[in-house]
Amino acid sequence: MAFDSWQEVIWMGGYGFYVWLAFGVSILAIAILVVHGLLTRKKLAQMAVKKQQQQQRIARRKQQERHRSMVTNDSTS
Amino acid sequence: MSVVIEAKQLTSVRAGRTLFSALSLQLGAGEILHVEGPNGAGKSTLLRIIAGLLQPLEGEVWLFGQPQQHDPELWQRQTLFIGHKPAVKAELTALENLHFQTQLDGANNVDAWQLLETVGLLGLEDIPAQQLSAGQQRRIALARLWYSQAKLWILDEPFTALDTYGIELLHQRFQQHLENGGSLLLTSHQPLTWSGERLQKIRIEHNDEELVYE
Amino acid sequence: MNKASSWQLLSAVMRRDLAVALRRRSDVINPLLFVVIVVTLFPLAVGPGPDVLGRIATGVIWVAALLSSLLGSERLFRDDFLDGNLEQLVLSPAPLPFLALGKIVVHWLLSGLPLVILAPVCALLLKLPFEAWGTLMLTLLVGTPMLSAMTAVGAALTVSLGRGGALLSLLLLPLFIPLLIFAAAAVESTLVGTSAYGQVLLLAGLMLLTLTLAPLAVAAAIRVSVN
Amino acid sequence: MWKWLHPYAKGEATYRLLGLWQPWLSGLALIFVTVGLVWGLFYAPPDYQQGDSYRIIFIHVPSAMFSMGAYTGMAIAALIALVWQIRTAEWAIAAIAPVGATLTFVALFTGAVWGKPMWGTWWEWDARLTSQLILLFLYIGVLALYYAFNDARTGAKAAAILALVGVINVPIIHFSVYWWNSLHQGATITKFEKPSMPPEMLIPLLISIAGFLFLTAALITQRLRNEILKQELHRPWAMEKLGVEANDGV
Repeated sequence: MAFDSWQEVIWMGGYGFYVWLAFGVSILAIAILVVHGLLTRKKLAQMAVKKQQQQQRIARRKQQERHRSMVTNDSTS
Repeated sequence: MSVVIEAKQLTSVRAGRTLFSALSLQLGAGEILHVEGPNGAGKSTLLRIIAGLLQPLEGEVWLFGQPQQHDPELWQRQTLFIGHKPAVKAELTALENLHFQTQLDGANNVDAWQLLETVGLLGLEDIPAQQLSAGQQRRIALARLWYSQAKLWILDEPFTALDTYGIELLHQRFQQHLENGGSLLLTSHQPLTWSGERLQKIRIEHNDEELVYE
Repeated sequence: MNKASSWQLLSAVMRRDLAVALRRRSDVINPLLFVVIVVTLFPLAVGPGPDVLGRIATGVIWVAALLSSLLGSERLFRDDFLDGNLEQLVLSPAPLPFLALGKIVVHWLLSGLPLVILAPVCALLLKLPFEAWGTLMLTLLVGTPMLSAMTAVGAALTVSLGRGGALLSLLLLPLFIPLLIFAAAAVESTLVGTSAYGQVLLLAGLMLLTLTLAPLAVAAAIRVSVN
Repeated sequence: MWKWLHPYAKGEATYRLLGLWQPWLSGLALIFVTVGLVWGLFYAPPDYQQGDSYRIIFIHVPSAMFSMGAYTGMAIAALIALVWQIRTAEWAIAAIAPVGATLTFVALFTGAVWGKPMWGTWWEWDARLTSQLILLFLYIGVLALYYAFNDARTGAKAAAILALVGVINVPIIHFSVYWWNSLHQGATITKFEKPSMPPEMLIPLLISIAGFLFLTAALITQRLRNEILKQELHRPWAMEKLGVEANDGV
C-alpha cells in the first residue's frame, strides 16, 4: 500500500478530486453501457412477446376464414 | 424455345418483412410475363432484383443460361430497366433529355427529333420537362424502347399516367419487340389488353404472418 | 444496344450534369456568395486591424470553403436519386466508379474552381499579405478536388435519407481536418518566409489518394442507396 | 454459395458460440480490471514528478488503446460485411461502435481531467486529446448513419462504407494532428508518454490493459448477441431464446 490511511487514499497527494473524478466518470460510463445492453435484451423479450401475440392473432383469423369457407362449402353442397 | 431469363428460388426480405420466398420463374424469347399482386407485395422489388439493382437474400438470376455476376456487361447490354421513376431531368427539355438518353445508351445514330415524333411530343421540344404532364414525362422515359436493342425489357408500371393513345402505342411496340424475339417482364395494375398464348402471369401475395418488428 | 465506350458515357453524363447546372445557376452561385458573406462577417466581429485579420485570414477562408462545400453537396446525387437517373447509372455498362469520378469532376468545376478564382477577393477583404495569395490559391486548387471527392462520398451515403443535411456535416467535417491543417500550414509558412513546397506536395499526394479511392466508395455507396 | 461455407454467418450458431465465450470474457474482464485498478490506485508508488495524479494513466492508456483498436476491428468487420456479405459482420459494426465510442469518451475525459493539474486547464489542444476528440466524432458519425435508415441492412452497409473511409483517414488525421501540434506548440513534453516506467507501475498498467482488452471483448459480445437476436427476431430460435414459445406461423 502506497498510502498510510484512508484519508490519504482519498486525498491522493492533493490530486484526489481529479483522480476520483476520472475513475468515477469512467466506471459510470462503462456501467451505463452494460446496463443499456441488459435493458436492450429486456426490450427484445417484450418485442418477442408482442410478436408472438401477433402471430397468434393472424393464426386465429386464418382459422376463422377456413372455418367460414368450410361452412359455405357445406351449404352449397 | 430458348430461355432468356430464369430466376431460381428468390427470397427477399425488406425492412424485416419477407416479401417472397423461394420464388422461381422462367421467361423465353418472344414471351411476356405479367407480374401481378396488391400494393406493397414486392412486385417492384422482384423487378429490381431481376434488373440487377438489388441483391436477393437468397437465390439467383440467370440470363441466357449464365448467372448474373458472371458477365455483368452482357447483363447490362441485354436488359433494359425502366422503373416507376422516369429518369427524366426536370430542368432539361424533352429534346435534350432524349438527346442525352440516346448517348447514355450508346445509341449515337438515333435521331432525337425522330424519336420525339414517334412518342408524340413534337411541338413540346423546347419546354423543360418539369412543366410537362406526368404522362408526357413518361413518354420521354419510354422513348428508349424505340431504339433499344436489349433482348429483355423490364418495365415497372409502364402504363401509369399514359392516355389511351399512349397505351395503344406502347402495345404496338411490345408486339414488335416480341416478334423480334425479345422478352418482356412487366408489372401493371391495369389488365393487359393482350391475348395470346405467349402471355404468362405470376402473382405475388402478401404473406402477412411474416410481418415482423422493425 | 450499340457499343459505346465508357469514355462516351462519361462525357454524356458530365455534359448532361453541366447542362442541368446551367439551368440552376443559383445553386452554383449561392455557395460562393455564402463564402464572401462569411468572410465579410469576420472583420465586423474581430475588428478590421490588419494584424488580427491577416493572422486568421487563411483559416477563415478555408473554413468558409469547407462549409460552403457542404451547402450544395446534398444536391450532388439527390436529384438523380429522386428522378431515377441514379439507378440508370448503376445499370449502365460503364464502370460505376468511373462515372462517379465524372460527377466529382463536374462538381469540382462548379464549386471548387470558382472558389479558387474567388480566393483573391477574400484574401483582399481579410488583408492577407499579398505574398501569400499565390499559396492560398494553390492550396485551394489542390485541396478543393479533395473536398468534392469526400463530399461525393457523404452525399452518396445519405442520398436516400431525404434529410441528410446535418448528418452529412457530421460525417464529413472530421474527415476534412487534415486538409485544413496542411492548407493553413502552407499559407502560414509562406507568410513567415519559408517554402510551402512540402505542405503543398503533401496536399497533392492526399488529393491523388482521395481521387483514387473516393470514386470506389461513392460507387459502393450508390449501390447501397438505390437499394 | 459463399454464405454457406461460413458456419458463423448463421445467426443462431454465432449466438451460441458468443454465449459460450461471454461468461469467460466477463469474468476475466472483472478480475483483471479490478486487480489492475486497485493495484494502480492503492499499491503502485506515486510518480516522482506528477505525484498521485498519474494514477489516471491506469484508465487513460488502456481506454485510449482500445478506442483505436475497436475502430480497427470495426473497419475489419465492415470490410468482411461488404466483400463477403456476411450479415454477422454487419451487426458487429453496430455492436462495436457504441463500445468504441464509450472507450473514446473515457480516454478523452480522463485525459482532460489529467490535464487540469498538469497544464492548469481542462482542455489543452494536445495532439493525443485532439485526435481522440476527432475519433469520437468518427464513431458518432458511423452510429448516426447506421441508425438513420429505415432498412437495417441498408444502414449497416452505409455505415460499413463510412467505417472503411474513416479507417483510411484515421492515420492521416493522426499524423496531421501530431504535426500540427508540433508546429504550434513547439517542443512541449507530451505528459502521457512514459518512456521508462519502473516495474511497480508497469505491471499494474499491463494488467489493466489486459483487463480492458477482456472488457472490450465482453462488451462487444454482449451487444453483438443482442443485435443478432434483434435482427433474427422473426425466426423461431430467437423467440425461444427470449423465453417465448414461437408460433410457427400457419
